[in-house]
Amino acid sequence: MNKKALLESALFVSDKPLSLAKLADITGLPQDEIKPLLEKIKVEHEKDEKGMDLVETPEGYEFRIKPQYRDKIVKLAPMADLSEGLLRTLALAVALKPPVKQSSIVRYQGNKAYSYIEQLEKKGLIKTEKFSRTKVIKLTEEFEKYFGKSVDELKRILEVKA
Amino acid sequence: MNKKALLESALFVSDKPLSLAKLADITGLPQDEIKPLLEKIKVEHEKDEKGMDLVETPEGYEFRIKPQYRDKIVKLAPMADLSEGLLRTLALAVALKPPVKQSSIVRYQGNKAYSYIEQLEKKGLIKTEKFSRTKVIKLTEEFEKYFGKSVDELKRILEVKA
Amino acid sequence: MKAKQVEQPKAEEDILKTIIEKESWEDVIYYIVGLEQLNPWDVDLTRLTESFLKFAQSVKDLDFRIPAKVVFVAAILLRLKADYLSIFEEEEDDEVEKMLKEEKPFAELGIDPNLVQLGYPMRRVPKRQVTLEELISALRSALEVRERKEERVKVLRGQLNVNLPHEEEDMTIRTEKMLKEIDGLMQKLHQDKIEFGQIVKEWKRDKVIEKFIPMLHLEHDGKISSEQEDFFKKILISKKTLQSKN
Repeated sequence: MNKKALLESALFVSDKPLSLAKLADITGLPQDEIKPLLEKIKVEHEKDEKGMDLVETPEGYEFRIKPQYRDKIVKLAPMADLSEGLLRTLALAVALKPPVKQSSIVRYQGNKAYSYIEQLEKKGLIKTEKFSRTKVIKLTEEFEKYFGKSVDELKRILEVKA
Repeated sequence: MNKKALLESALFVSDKPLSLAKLADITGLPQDEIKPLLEKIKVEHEKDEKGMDLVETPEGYEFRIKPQYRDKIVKLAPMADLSEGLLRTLALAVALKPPVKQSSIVRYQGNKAYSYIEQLEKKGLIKTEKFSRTKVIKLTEEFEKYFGKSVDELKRILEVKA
Repeated sequence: MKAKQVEQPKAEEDILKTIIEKESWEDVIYYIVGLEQLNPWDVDLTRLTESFLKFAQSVKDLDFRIPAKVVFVAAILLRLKADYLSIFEEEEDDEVEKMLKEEKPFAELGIDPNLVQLGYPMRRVPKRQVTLEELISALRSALEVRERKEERVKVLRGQLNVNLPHEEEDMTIRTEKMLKEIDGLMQKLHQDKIEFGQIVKEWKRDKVIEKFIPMLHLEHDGKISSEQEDFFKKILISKKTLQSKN
């Protein structure tokens, strides 16, 4: 049994990100043995000829389709990893030009926005900071990696298209 | 855009095998260009350190977990927690042609069936509706997705043959 | 359905082979029915199961969809048998009664419970990441929702014929403004308590509301405290403490 292959198969089959602890639980390997193997898988997938990336998010590790291929394969997989509500929050955060006050997003989305913001923060796509009485939302590097574009580029695209 | 990577991302994201024709349709590449690329992906995945195999089935190509890793990662599969009792209830619901009266299933499974039906409903595989004094069980879209067959298809087969 | 007994040695093995070879299990049922001398009723489910288990043990690489197909085939055959049973329901009432009390009606009907246990298909639920196009369309929807909301407010305002002041202005801004006004007035009057009426420009419903709501917010935020001796009496506002605010 090849340990790296075992990790890869677990990441392939799971529909959720897998934490180090979970991976250790499934594979029976110690976490400090898993980490370098994941690093190896990650580096291998960075090659141009690979279609997925191994990404580490606050929720754990997961394979993600590289951004440049998503448009083409969209029809094959109806399940997206972000719900419409979460996506709207994200889009608003970009469009309103980050850093954005939490209250500005709530103005558009209503009270549901609080929970969306929390979820997005858990996923590592945004981070929030407290400024006196209000929370300010910033986009993360993870966000840029997710869309394969810088926040500035995205802003420009949203301005033109929306 | 790397053609091999595009194929790989399509195969990764699809929950069904993909035929050459389908792959050609998605990628816009001619089939005779796709074939050698698939062959390359296949050979690469045969290495011990890879967790999946690229398999050609009559329906098309798909990534599959290598057999030696399946036992370990079975826990990650959705619905892996379906017990034997639950599966029997499901099988009965299919066999007795949905919509099925709850009482018909109880006839076969005894009183445990009530709890099974409740659990299956919670998992979204069936739904129940009240009709006067009895509950009627229907199969859901989730069921269809899980078993890859539409309820209508199932019914048609049962009608023709029964 | 006629229950014609035809000797069909190894029929179950043939069926199993078909299950494995044919991609869809419907084909298997068609195949069974199509077997010239084989009535589906005659398929021995126990034997089919045994063949399957034997097969499962012998192969190294088991396609997870095969057990799923076996369950369906068995379920359909069970359905056929159940129909057959119901034809004789009246005569076999005792039989059915007995069956109801049985722990394992499946076994009673000739289905090995192990078959069912084998039957869970392990399917991935692959999730993909969203595309830029989806992000853009989400923004459009968010903006549309906002526009519709504004439209509704406009209509409502028209209906109520009340000119709700500064509805769109951020409450944060309104409370900050109000706090400044309170501070200013206190300094001007050299008082540490002022009357609510003193900061309302004009004693009209909308003007009162314009100040009353931010006052409640300030009170809730602990910036001020307000007191009123009795209903409809004067409301007195004081700064809560000499806070280290700002």
